[in-house]
Amino acid sequence: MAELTYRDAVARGIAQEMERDPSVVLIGEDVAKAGGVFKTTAGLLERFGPERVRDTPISEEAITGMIMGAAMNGLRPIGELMFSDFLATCWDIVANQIAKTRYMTDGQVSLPLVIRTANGGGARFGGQHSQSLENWAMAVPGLKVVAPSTPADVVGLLAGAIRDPDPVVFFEHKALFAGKGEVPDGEIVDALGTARVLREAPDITIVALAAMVPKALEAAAELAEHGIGAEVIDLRSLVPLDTATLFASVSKTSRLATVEENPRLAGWGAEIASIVTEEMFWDLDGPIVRVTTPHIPLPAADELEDLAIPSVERIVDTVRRTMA
Amino acid sequence: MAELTYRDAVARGIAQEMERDPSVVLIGEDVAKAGGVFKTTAGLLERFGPERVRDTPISEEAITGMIMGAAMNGLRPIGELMFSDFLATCWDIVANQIAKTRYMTDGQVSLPLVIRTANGGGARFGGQHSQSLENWAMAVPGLKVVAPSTPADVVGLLAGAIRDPDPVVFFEHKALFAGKGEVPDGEIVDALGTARVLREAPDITIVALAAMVPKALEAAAELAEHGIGAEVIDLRSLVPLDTATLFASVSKTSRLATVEENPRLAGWGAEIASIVTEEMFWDLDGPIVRVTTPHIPLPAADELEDLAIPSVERIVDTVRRTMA
Amino acid sequence: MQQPSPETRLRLYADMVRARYFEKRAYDLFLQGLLKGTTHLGLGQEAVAAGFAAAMRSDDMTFCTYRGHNHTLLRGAPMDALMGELLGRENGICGGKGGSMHLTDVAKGAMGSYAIVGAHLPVAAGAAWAAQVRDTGQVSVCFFGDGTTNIGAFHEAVNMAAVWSLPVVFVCENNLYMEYTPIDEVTPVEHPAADRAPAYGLDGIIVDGNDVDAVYEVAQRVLSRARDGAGPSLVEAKTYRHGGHSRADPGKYRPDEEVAEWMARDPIVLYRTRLEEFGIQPDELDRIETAATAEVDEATEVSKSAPAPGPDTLMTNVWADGGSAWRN
Amino acid sequence: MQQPSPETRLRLYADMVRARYFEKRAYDLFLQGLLKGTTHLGLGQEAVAAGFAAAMRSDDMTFCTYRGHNHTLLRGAPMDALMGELLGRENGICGGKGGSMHLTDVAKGAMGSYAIVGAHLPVAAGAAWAAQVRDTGQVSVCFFGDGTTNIGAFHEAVNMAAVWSLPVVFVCENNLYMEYTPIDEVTPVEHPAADRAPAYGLDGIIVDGNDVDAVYEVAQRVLSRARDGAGPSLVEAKTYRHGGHSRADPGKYRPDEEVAEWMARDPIVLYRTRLEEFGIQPDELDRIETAATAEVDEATEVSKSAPAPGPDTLMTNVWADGGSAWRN
Ligand SMILES: Cc1ncc(C[n+]2csc(CCOP(=O)(O)OP(=O)(O)O)c2C)c(N)n1
Ligand SMILES: Cc1ncc(C[n+]2csc(CCOP(=O)(O)OP(=O)(O)O)c2C)c(N)n1
Ligand SMILES: [Mg+2]
Ligand SMILES: [Mg+2]
Repeated sequence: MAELTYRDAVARGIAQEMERDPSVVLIGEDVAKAGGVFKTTAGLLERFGPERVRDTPISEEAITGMIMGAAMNGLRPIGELMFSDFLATCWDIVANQIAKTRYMTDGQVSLPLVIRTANGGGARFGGQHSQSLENWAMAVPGLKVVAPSTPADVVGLLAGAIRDPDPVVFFEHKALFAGKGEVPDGEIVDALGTARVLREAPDITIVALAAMVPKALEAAAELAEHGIGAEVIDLRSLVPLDTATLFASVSKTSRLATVEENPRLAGWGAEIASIVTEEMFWDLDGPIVRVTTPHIPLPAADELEDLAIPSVERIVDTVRRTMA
Repeated sequence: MAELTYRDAVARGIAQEMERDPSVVLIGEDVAKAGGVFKTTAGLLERFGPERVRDTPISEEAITGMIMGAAMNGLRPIGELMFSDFLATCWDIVANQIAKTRYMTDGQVSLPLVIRTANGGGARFGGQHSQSLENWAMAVPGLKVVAPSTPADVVGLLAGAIRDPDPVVFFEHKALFAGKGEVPDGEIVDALGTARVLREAPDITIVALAAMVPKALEAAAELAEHGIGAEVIDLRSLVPLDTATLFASVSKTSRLATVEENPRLAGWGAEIASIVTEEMFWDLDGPIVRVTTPHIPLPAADELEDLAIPSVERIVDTVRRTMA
Repeated sequence: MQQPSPETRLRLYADMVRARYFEKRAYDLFLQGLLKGTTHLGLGQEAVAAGFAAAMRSDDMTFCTYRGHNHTLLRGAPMDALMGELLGRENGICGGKGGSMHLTDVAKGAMGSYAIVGAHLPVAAGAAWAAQVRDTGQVSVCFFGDGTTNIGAFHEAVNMAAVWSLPVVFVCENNLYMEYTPIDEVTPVEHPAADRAPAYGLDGIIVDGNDVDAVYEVAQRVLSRARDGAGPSLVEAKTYRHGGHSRADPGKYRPDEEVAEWMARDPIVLYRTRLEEFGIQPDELDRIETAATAEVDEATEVSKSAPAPGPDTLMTNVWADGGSAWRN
Repeated sequence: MQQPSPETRLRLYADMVRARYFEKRAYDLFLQGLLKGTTHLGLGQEAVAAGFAAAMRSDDMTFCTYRGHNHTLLRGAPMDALMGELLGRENGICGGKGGSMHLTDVAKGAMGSYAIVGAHLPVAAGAAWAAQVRDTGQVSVCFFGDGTTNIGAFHEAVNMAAVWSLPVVFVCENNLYMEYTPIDEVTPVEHPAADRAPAYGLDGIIVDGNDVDAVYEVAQRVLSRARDGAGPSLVEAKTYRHGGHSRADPGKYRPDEEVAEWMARDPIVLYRTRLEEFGIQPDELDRIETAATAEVDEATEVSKSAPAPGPDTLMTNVWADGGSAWRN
């Protein structure tokens, strides 16, 4: 058991899989010689060589298109998009090509690829480098969507994503990179589509993802002081979605709050709330509440950004209000 | 009062605004000499000349980027994207630039522009030319999202969109182009953010958009035969969203079904369901149900496509099941 | 490069004829309402597909567009399964899920027809990259139109292929039009592909796309170059479509003289004349045509009588497990 | 083209010095933790910004990148409001919503700094198109880096500008690196912008980006061309950044000799020498420097003592009505 940063866990996860499977390769801007702008791929070039770890031009359509083509021809490529905001610059390749190809060819083509990307706010980078875009990926049929909240999950879910025969968008959260956590020794592989109950309690279920998970846990601790027992679930992946764990929790608590960093409209919280409303309506003891970033672009100034992204305080307040 | 096709209503709406305001211009692939691949812009080149109606290369980033720049410098441009699927090829410009610029410049920049695009399925074009992508646009803060269901609404809402000082994505539905409807004479201008109650009834509210509106109306007629009174609301725009009309209806019916053509996960139906669950929970007499295209890419074969897109039958069945 | 052998000559002729007859039938079926949606024919452009297909190795990979029936067929995809796909039948090569714009036969190296302009160029480059990494000796060949040279993905893909020296051949079928707009109205250079080649450190290669021998010769050359590790090529083949852009478009935006001039250079007619000059007997060529008609008739019959795809197939093959479940 | 007048010479010098001192201060504030997030400095590249700004008309429009402090300042944006924006203060030019990568001052023709590579090229073309349609005589000038020439939007924008003969000038500041990767490792031509110009029917123009007179001369030429209706230009200015790509990056991936060589060609030092050769008195130049220091000190003080943006501003200016409501 070693303590690792979330950042280092990325390189560890990739290395574990590159070691095991020679068809795993990695490309992206500054991923090789520089070890990534977030240093998440440090050491991989040295360890696996320039044929398997390769710097690209600034060409996101080429990066994603090339990993698609490579996946069609025997590789299991990983493509890095430096910031998740840049998904927009290659959204056609991601949403219209990669996501749809297996279905449109009726199963002839497999695309075992992973798009890794730095997601989320809190770094004062302003509106074009801070977005949480997991809901974009969730809205596209044919993409799996993973977003780990701890270093151990980074390793396990990254391995799960790389081994998955389907395309996965893997969101690494910028605000978590520097955080540390215990990571078991040896090979770690996690199944996609398994949520984790991080805190058990009887009164309300809080579901969260990535950087919202530690906030949800903190909020739950505060809520306990107010006599509210909040169960916290880390979804870990949006597609596949572990509704079994979600339903089990809500059938116990009869209440649900979602905490998401993406902007409000048509976010993943809405999907979860709708599923529960449709399928567990009669189990609910009160409205489902969503804590989200408001439906605005993200501001750069620290005071404003902190106001925009869901805070522990906002989670606590929202839950207390709905339980009142 | 004249009878017009939905297709002709597009040209009529654009012409009405170009006549009134010399700063209104139109660009896109084959929009000028050919009058548009769907013939929605026929006659405009002849009437307004090559400086105001102009053919472009196949360069969606340039088309959307250019209308953004033009809007910053005194024009009110309309850009056509031939199919809404091509939003993905310029999503960075649309979602990261156009949507965010006013906020990020703290109001210095106004972008009075319209992106018109042919949306939706039913034409057997296959997965890359048939998508309903209104939920993509709804998920991006800073975009207004409009999708008319009748020729009269095409004219009125298009005028409303062109006059709007904010960027609007205007979804024209391919399956409606050939349909006809009465269009009042003279200038028509509709306010964005005004839903329309098309059918009043006491038992359940059905909200729909674009090509789903006629289906919802047909379903409501059938439901009446089964003794269920379904109120039908045409949302007409997703942003701004007319929650007042929605809430008034649900507070009467206490039941809600959404009918959307976009794929299931994180669609606009989820947003509406979540809003109502959160704010009207105690008014609801039962679960909110969503009728959607399943979370799959769209197939080309007619039998399969018809199965995928919500049908009158599926709406009727879903509503009957939830009312049972 | 070798001149085509007599056998290759007959194959080139047969391939062009098979493609021509197949697409003519597709057009008829469209007019009869049996082919739904849309269809983009390569009538008149067969020499490009035939010349390259004949020069390719069986494990080479073809990437093409919605106007890709010729390419997919001539790589060896079964005609009946292609026809079935056009008609949206169960026997379709993609089970009816793809449609006319999306023909794929991975087993034959036909790696897909892409309907969004430009997207398949980086994909083709990626397949070539895998060939390079895995050292398979395969070449990836990517066909697209003149209009495609103005979209960003073209630029990114050709640049990346050049920098990484990938075994990929980009083939621009310049048929003078992007849909209804003449390419020269939206492009500031005369040769939309060839004049851009130097921007990527490549030679501009232009070939008469209606002369199948010329295409075959260029194809051999650029394929060898790629296979030898000397990197990508960008080829511009000048050609013309006999009909409109898609569906029932009569192509009226094209000047009559231009159409007449190109119709007079029909690649099949030209090649038949040349083969006869080479001493091949007319009746041998007639037999090829008769066989092609029979093949098309058969494919049509099989497909017309095939059932629609079963409703259960709607929800299959979204994921590798064969299903479409996004939740447990 | 004229040689710069004596007044222009002094302006060019003052502009470079002001930009230099402003950015040095920004760097200090970053190290002190007062400038949050990130910042991309144009230290060493000031001659490009100064040369163009001096040649532009006040209603011309500048589009630049995250490395755009110099450009925005030299079009006339108030230094205190720029500093306030970097520090995320209420007095910021964008109220703290933009940050270091997003400086805009529309009143001065600084039409924004764009942080996603390539996106602003079509936007700049669009502003030029409006100038063409409205016949305003404005020119749109768009600055970007060498790395940007490999993204699709570059290709689409330059092509479109050429086809429509738009009054736009594309200026590539080739500082030899895209972040940490040398441009020549990811580009198959020597001059990433100039060697691509012929692909759009344009001349490849290369200028010494560390020689402000040379930049000013080229700027006058291409601006006139655009204003005369002769269409766009693509200029490649060779230059170098003194520091790393962003934040505290020490730029260690650059060979020492390369850094030394370029440091010896500091555009400000070079220009001071030239001006002294032209007979301008050193103390006149010293006074310019002193004034710049005072301006920077003042801007820093004003901004450091400005309050944070009020919490209510979080929800303003999403829409033209000043608010952010998406529902009634
Ligand atoms: C990104 C994108 N934009 C627009 C279209 C619509 N469209 C389909 S084919 C076509 C013309 C393509 O012209 P070209 O590349 O010359 O190929 P051709 O059809 O002539 O073979 C257009 C504009 C598309 N499919 N994708
Ligand atoms: C589409 C996109 N990809 C990647 C990035 C990350 N990024 C920011 S600056 C940069 C390098 C840009 O290099 P260049 O164009 O030479 O400009 P310079 O920074 O040298 O001024 C990169 C890769 C980005 N902002 N946008
Ligand atoms: Mg063409
Ligand atoms: Mg650079």
